[in-house]
Amino acid sequence: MTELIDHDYFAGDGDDLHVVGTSVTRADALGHVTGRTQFFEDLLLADCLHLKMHRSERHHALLKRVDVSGALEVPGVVRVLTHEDVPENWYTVLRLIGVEPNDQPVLPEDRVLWRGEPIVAVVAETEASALEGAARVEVEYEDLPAVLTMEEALTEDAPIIKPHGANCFIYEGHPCRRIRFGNVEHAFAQADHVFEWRYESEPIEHAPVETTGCIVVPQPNGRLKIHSNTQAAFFTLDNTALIIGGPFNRLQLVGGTVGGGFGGKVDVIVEPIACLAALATNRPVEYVYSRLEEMQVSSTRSAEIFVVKDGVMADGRIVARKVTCYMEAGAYTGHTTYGVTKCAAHMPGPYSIPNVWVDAYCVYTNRTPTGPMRGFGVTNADFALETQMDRIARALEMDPLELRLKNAYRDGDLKAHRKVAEGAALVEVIQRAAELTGHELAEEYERMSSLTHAGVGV
Amino acid sequence: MSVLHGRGYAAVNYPTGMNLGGDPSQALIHATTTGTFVIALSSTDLGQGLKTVIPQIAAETLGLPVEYILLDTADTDTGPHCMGTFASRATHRVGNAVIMAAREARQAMLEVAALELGAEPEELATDGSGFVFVEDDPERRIFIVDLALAAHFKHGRTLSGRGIFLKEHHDPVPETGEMDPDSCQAHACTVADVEVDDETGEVTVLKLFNVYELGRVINPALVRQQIEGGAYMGMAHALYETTEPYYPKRDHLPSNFGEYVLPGPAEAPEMESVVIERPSSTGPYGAKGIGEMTANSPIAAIGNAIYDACGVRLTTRPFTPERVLRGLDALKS
Amino acid sequence: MLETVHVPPSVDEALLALRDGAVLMGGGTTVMPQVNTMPVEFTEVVSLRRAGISGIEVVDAVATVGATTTIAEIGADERLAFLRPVVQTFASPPLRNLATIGGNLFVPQPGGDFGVCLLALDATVAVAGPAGTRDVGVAEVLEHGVAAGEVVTAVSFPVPADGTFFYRKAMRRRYNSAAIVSVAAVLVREAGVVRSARVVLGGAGSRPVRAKAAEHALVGKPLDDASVAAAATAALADATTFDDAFASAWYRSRVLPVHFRRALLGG
Amino acid sequence: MPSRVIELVVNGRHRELLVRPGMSLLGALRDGLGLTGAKRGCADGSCGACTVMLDGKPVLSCLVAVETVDGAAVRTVEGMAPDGPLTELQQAFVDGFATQCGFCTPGILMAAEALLAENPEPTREEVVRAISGSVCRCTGYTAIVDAILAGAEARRGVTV
Repeated sequence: MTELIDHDYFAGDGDDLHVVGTSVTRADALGHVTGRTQFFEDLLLADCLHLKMHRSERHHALLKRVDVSGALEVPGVVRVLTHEDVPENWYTVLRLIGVEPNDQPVLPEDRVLWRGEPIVAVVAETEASALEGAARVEVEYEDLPAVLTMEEALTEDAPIIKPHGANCFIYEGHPCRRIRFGNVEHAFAQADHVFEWRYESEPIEHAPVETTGCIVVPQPNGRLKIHSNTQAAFFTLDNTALIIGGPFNRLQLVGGTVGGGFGGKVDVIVEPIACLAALATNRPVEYVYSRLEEMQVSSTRSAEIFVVKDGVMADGRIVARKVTCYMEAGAYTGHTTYGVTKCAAHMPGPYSIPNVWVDAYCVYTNRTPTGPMRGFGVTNADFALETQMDRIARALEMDPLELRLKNAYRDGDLKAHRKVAEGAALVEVIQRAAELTGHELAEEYERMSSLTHAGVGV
Repeated sequence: MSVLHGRGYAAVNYPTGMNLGGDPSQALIHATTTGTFVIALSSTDLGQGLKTVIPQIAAETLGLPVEYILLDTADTDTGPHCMGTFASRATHRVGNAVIMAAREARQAMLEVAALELGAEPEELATDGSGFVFVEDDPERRIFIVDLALAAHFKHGRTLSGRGIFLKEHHDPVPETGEMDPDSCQAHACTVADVEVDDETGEVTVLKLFNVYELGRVINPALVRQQIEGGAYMGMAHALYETTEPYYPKRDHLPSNFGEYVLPGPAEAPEMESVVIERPSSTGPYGAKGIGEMTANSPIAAIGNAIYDACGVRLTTRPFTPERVLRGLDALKS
Repeated sequence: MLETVHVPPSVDEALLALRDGAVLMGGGTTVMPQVNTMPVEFTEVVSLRRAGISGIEVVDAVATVGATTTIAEIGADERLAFLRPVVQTFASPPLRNLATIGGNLFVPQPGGDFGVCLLALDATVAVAGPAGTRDVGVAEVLEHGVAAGEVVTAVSFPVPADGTFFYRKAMRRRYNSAAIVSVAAVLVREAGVVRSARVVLGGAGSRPVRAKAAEHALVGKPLDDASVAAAATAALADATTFDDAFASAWYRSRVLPVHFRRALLGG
Repeated sequence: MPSRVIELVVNGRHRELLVRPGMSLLGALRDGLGLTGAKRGCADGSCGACTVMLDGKPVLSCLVAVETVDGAAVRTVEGMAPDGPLTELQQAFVDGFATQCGFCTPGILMAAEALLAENPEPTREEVVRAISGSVCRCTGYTAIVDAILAGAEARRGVTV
């Protein structure tokens, strides 16, 4: 195991530290190897009820009739919940940071917008009864035209599936988040080469081994204690409180030991309805996703499309980068509008490019609502940008690392989002990677540093 | 049949903290009669290591061994607010909040020690051993347990502190996209060596070289876990993962870990990882966030390595054997 | 909803328990996922775990394997060492300690690895029912299953001579995955020339497929690049590949000849 | 729908528990006996987090109807270090930073324990094969395989 930290670069002042910088044994390792770490589902309650959902079988349809009588006849079924049981049925999780409108129902009222959308919650003594009950709910649909791709969603005559009248999120009157820096068209005209390529990425499931879930336990003092594997305790508590109504301090959320999150456990999707079920029955209620639900119902990383157009000089300097990107929100906004803005903020990648234009769309379709995943808004962007750099290097017959070093951003550079860069180190990680892999760099590139612009033919 | 070898590169940066800020975290800390400082949070550990890293930061600030720090987290009745664990923010935000709280607690600790040792707080020092001592006369010292008992029962002093870290939120300018998205940027360069079976399109990742710059490393072993665990996830993203194998058609959707094709233990590539430190101006002891970026650069590095090996340029992820083989067939025709 | 799990101590009692609508369970790898996660219609399950029909006998080079013998037990038996490549690419160790050879006959492709092998081995299936026992060719069971109320009690097959059994299962990862395509073959050669050939394909239909065209292309020729190439192409005619989460029909057909050759000639 | 009394010898202790029809061994261990070391990741045999030892063999306990193994001997992760000191294998996982979220750890330890019981000096490939039924989404497996090899070596070192 090679020594991890190379202290030759940026020799810091870390010598007088005692604990920071040392490989302290994981505080949770002992519990993990003895099987005694407490995950939310390891709370064993004798009289716990189980909640299962009856889910939509259609991509996009009106709900003509929802008949729960069959479910109520199943032995062990205690309660059934529909939208009528949800005090504040319409929400969007980022309303906590000012995003609107509240475009998502906890349980739908007149239509479903994606296959798998929860319609009726069935609460029963055992999982088997809840599953049976959920299967006995009868729903009569009237299909509506479904929009299943982003391209389709943005065409002129596409059916509009969102109440605000567009199949994309509106950013302060614009259909997309925008970056306008310099003049890309002018720069394209001056460039020796112009390359435009397209990249696509399909949805990815977080697939934590522990599925999303919670147990809500009514407390003697009338409050509700939510045992949850959420990644964000108060974010979940506040959103849940807004949905179920009543005083915020009625809720307590405990957890913090999560069997893998990767961004998939911050959707506040199981806690609200489980709280309502606990209030309705005055008994503990567990609502945990099956593996099938985690795979096809829980949020995924969004499908994304990038079109990257670069103006490049013969010597490899990139003078213009125009990026059009489409991130699929699926049926509801969720976190995607934030992810799109984060994607735009990331552009044009770790390079100083004087002219940058970005149009980043948050697109709605009749598909499983997407959510944040590790590298939210950036992972698929980096796939596009770093494949683009490889293609430029090939086209110019330039060394791929030297092309990146030539364009790498440095301290003091103005980024496209107008922030002055500081603490840059792209040059150094590339140089160190070249050293690690025996990759020869020309002398001028060896000497480059993030601290100065020496050696860059600006 | 031949196996083609290729190498690919990718270099990336990644922001620390929720985009555009507005994501505070708070920490409370107090000593008990056991001489141990308890940190109260509502932050979560998804396996990224918060429960280990945060006590290290508190121990460093207090000047105590980490064994004298306890972390009590994720109870919204007892732990102060935290925005949540995502956006590579926890070490940075919670770390800064804990430093602020620990500094206040340390000051109270030094003041009580000064009373016990008959000296001025400014004359006192710690060396991580658990003792507070007069810098010029180290024999005049008191151990943290005795100090805590004196504080509780003799001097009536609470050894506690409060901390919060907030990067103010600013909305982007709609017309230009001007915004202040991050507290600092981490960096990485990944080099991937792959093998392509030109008869089946199967790609094997032989080795991943992971070079990172993460500001100050708080715990090297945990940093390696995130770098190499993330690089593996990047390989999984690159070559295997899709919830819709026939996207955009919604057919044959995987329902479990059998059908959702993921690489297994046999697919773990050899890895060599190196970290360089350029301490950040905003992070706790210069730390930057790492959790979210480590799956990113491997994807393009692997895609570029496939091109280097067999000339097939893959622009749709995942790079399945079918896509590689269709590319090879197209090159041949 | 499930109401009763019978654990009969004998086949006869299992047959009695198998009345209206009871579902048979071998290792549980098919039934328990349904019981655990789905609303099930059946109300009774009959487990064969303790019905006394496991164990391996080899007499005069004919193996008889009890229906509830687990895949792991087969993998541990030296007398059936030729099946080890099949066992090692069959799911994972903790699952192999549960899955049974009898149960595997009913698993659709691209699962059912042992159905592919037993068809290549020209196995016979012993079936017990209310009207007594019968022996039937494995092809029949693979194609039509058994009648309601019947129980597979054993499978028997000639142990192939050294060097005559060939097996390859192409997967998306090296262990614990379903077949993209699989090839199982028993080829008897004399003086370097193939005298008889039984070749079966997995991932080439909802059930294991006898690759008769491929067999025909092999018989009478030495086992070399030329004959195997011809047989590989012929195998495509036998196959009806399909789309699923692991691979598309296009991809299965495209790589079938490659894995066919690698199964018979290595590489 | 009558429940039944089932007897199991779990981690060396004779236990009796009342089980509903079709209850899995995993459900019996967790809900019946409060042994929550074995985890439910999928309940369909695809994740390995519920692996325990049944009569000496590693099995996916979610796929075993507990009524069909009345009287069996079961070993769970809680039985590895019942009275405190960790086994070499567990210590190797701690020292080797082979855990992150910890949800897959119990199942992998059981699969590894089963391997070492039969093969005290496994090759890397044999370790990889032994845990090929367990999904880990955090670590990328290498630290886990290294820890199993280190645990095996330490155990051999002790007994030799």
